[in-house]
Amino acid sequence: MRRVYMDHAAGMPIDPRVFEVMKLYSLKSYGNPSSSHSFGVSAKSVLSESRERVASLIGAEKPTEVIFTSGGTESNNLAIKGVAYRNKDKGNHIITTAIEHISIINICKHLQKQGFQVSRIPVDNQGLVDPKKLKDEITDKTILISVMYANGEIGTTQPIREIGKIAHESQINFHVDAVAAAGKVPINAEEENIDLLSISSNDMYGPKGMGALYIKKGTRVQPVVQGGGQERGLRSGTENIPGIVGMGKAAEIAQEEMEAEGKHLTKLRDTLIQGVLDTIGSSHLNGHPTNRLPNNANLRFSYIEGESLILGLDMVGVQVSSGSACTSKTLEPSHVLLAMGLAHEEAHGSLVFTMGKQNSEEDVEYVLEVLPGVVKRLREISPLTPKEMLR
Amino acid sequence: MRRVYMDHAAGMPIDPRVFEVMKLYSLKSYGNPSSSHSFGVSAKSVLSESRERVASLIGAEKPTEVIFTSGGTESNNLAIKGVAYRNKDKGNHIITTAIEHISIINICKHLQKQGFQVSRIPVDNQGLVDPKKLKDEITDKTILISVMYANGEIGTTQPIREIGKIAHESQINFHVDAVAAAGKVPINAEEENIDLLSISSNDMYGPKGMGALYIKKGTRVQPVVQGGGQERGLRSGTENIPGIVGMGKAAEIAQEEMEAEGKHLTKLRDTLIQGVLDTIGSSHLNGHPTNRLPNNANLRFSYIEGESLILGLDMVGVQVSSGSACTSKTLEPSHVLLAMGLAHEEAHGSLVFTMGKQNSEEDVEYVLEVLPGVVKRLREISPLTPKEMLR
Amino acid sequence: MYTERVMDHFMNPRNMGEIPDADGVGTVGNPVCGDLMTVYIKVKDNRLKDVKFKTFGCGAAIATSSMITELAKGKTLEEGLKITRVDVADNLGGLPPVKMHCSNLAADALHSAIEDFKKKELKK
Amino acid sequence: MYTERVMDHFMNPRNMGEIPDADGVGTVGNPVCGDLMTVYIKVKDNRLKDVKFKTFGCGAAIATSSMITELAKGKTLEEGLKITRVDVADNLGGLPPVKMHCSNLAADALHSAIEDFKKKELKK
Ligand SMILES: Cc1ncc(COP(=O)(O)O)c(C=O)c1O
Ligand SMILES: Cc1ncc(COP(=O)(O)O)c(C=O)c1O
Repeated sequence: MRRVYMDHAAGMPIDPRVFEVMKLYSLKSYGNPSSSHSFGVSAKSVLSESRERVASLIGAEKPTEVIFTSGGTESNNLAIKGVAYRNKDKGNHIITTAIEHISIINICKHLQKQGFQVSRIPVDNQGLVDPKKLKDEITDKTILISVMYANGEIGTTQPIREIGKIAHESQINFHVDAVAAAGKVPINAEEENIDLLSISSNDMYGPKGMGALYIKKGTRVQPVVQGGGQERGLRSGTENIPGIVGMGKAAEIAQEEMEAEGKHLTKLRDTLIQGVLDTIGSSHLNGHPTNRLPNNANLRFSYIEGESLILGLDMVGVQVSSGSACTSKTLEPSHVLLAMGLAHEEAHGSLVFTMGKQNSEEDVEYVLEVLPGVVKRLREISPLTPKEMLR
Repeated sequence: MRRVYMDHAAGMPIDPRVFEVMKLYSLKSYGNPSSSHSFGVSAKSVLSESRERVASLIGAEKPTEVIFTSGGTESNNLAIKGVAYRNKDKGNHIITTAIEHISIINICKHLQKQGFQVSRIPVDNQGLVDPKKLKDEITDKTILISVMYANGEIGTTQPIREIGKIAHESQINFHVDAVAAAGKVPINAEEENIDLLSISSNDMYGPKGMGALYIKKGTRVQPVVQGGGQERGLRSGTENIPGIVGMGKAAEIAQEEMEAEGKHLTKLRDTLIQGVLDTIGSSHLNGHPTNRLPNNANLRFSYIEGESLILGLDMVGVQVSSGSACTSKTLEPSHVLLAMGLAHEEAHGSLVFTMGKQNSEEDVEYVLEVLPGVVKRLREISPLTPKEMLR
Repeated sequence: MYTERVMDHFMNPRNMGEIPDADGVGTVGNPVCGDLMTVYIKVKDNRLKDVKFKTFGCGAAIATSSMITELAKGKTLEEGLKITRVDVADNLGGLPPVKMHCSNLAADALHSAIEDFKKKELKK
Repeated sequence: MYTERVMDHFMNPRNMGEIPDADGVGTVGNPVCGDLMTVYIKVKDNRLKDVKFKTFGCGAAIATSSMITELAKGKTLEEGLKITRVDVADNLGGLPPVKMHCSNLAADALHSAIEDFKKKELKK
């Protein structure tokens, strides 16, 4: 049976070139950058090389603006809680959106229990935030605006540059969760007026358990993890050198190959979307048709439920998702789809295809070959399917 | 030139057997345990296998008592802040010791700023905590006792079982920082009355950027990192499956080989210590002679300074440390040695040898061959060296 | 996540479909929650002569629906009412905990169909 | 961490030793802080005819001590007083920031030795 993995938002392979450099620093060059001897010196030097590579990918002015963390979630924690606690003398109001990743949602809920106020900007039916609405929420107590670069589930990318301008004019810290976007679309933190930017390594074919937070020079942030003072005191703990080197290499490759890969993926994505809409009745695209990640297709099939679709496809070798992997265990439909105005049953019937660089046109063809049958079978089982459709 | 790495407390190679299993989960089996499809299912199953292996190494009753983190520092943060914040309705007093790792020190300082009270138990001149002194500090506001299992710098191991009994009798949460001890000496969290136990993966030849916190069933802990609710809500963020599998494998190997390796290392350690004390005048052993980690020799050389010793040894191929790698950048002498009553200049003149399983008797011989010359040369340069000694 | 038996019933559901002239029909769940099941029964001599289902929902919802039809078929009404959620899960070799509560509605749907039949009988 | 020049001066310190009949001696630092340097000078015709050192301290402390003796030797006293910490660091190809402040005491020790010489001269 053919295997077609299209759940890259949930987990990605490490690029073999990345794994190769990690090998050296795992088995042979295992020094601690804080050590004074030659092993330490060489660890320190690859640490700063990797920092430069990540800085370059996201358009940071200085490599020291990049702080390595253990992943996207930790970066978001450091950004949101770090700014909130450190600037609470200035205000207690945070503006974010209705479609953020569960980590941002839960961090904000945690802060609300401690007296912070959180405004959540709604999105339109394609998942877009309206910068004007966001601007209207700003008060003299607002200390942070947090908007994701792209949503990994519906694929919609936001008008970050415009929002950055608004934040900049009001002198409010602007955080961008770019976990789903970094390495896939060009980002320039400096030009887009971003003060803090979260990224994750595995989302660009780097090792898991690694992330980074860009913190623009001058931004006041309090650490979330106290300890030995590594990463300029903002993230303590012995540096994960193999992970950092891997993330650096992944950033370098992403920067070099982004354009070509973006074209490749966009083509696959659009073939898949068009093919599904053409061949399967009562199917719909969720999210914005063009302002979307090159690798994301979020499709909705009326009358049937997402998890059974996932299982059905898995049985024929196709791996996809029904939304954020993190939230899938709660059985709740996606808060993102609901925020876009979808009914609960519509949200339940959505499938997320996230493609990767190993996917080919043949993969898309295969999906288009097997998907109609899986949908048809489940529609036959469903009591909601209109009789006419089954004939 | 021969290369003799004896700074394993700062950084260790990954065991090649560990690296091999990580390879599979990095390149081929890269699913997310939260995904419903077959890739997710297999990730979920190795996640729980690894949890069992770690639980077995530290004598946890149930695998679910093990929470994976990004390292020792994060485990310590989750343990100390997690217990403090979650139990502040019960009290605000924490008891710890004068020789804890810098992460515990800085976490406690952070809590002190927020109104927590911290008592730091002194140690004797061999680095031992007196359980009676600890007991005397307990008040009805005490919510946490935190004592390290072993100190990675001076090697001294503590009477954990006895302290556990005291904590248990007073129904106070007992946290043990076992980062330097796990995998080297047998630990049984259940029997030793430990409620929380921090361990780190690299300190037992597992991948860097991985750690775990044992949280005994029923212990109330608040998360430090909010997000998607992984690790029973206590540590959010996509699970680092290659790291977790690697740590599980490392725990398995450590458990199997601990006894043999302990014997091997103890022999090397004692040969090194005896050899140095016999051949180099005005040299001394820091820490306890027998209650000490099998791989640790902390030696003091009067009249000269540690960093120049490190450099001098590095030039002849030997890598060692002058104390905790984390603190070495501050140029402060080790707080641990000072707590044992050493004078500043004595603390400055100490060297830490931490051996690993790749070290051989020949390595020790080589160190004993080159060390006297390096010490002699630096003593010649030093204005503190008594004239008689140079003849 | 799912046992082989669950996957088997999901892939090859038994007794799937409607019974146009059913003697009792029971529907539980709600598409809003992601699970909706309808069980149709045909009764003869106090026995469940035929049992069929239609289900909108996750893999567990489909598999438990299929399983309940197998378990119920040929049983007396009283026996049918005694089939529990736990019986259904056990016969499938177990269900993930999160699914035990949310998607294991098939027994309820069967009970509801039997009650429906009884109500109709009373009215006759 | 250190430049090659630093390592060279650390491994092969120039002018290491005491001058038993020194014309001036300057000591800075404190073993408690981990760094102690003594610079000895021999003066003739207002020039630093000989400069030697002894140092307890880290690699940077030893290298900067060695460098100062090279820089100072043959200079006039006035020129010697003008040699700064930055000159020492520059001639070593730079020092890690943390070492710039703590272990770069050699210039101070030289200045102190020259002042010592001047004081003694006045007393004569
Ligand atoms: C937009 C976004 N932010 C944050 C995260 C969390 O990243 P991680 O789970 O790697 O910590 C994700 C994960 O998929 C994401 O899509
Ligand atoms: C006793 C002890 N605790 C905690 C730590 C911190 O571990 P990490 O730096 O891996 O986070 C160390 C590190 O060496 C240690 O020795």
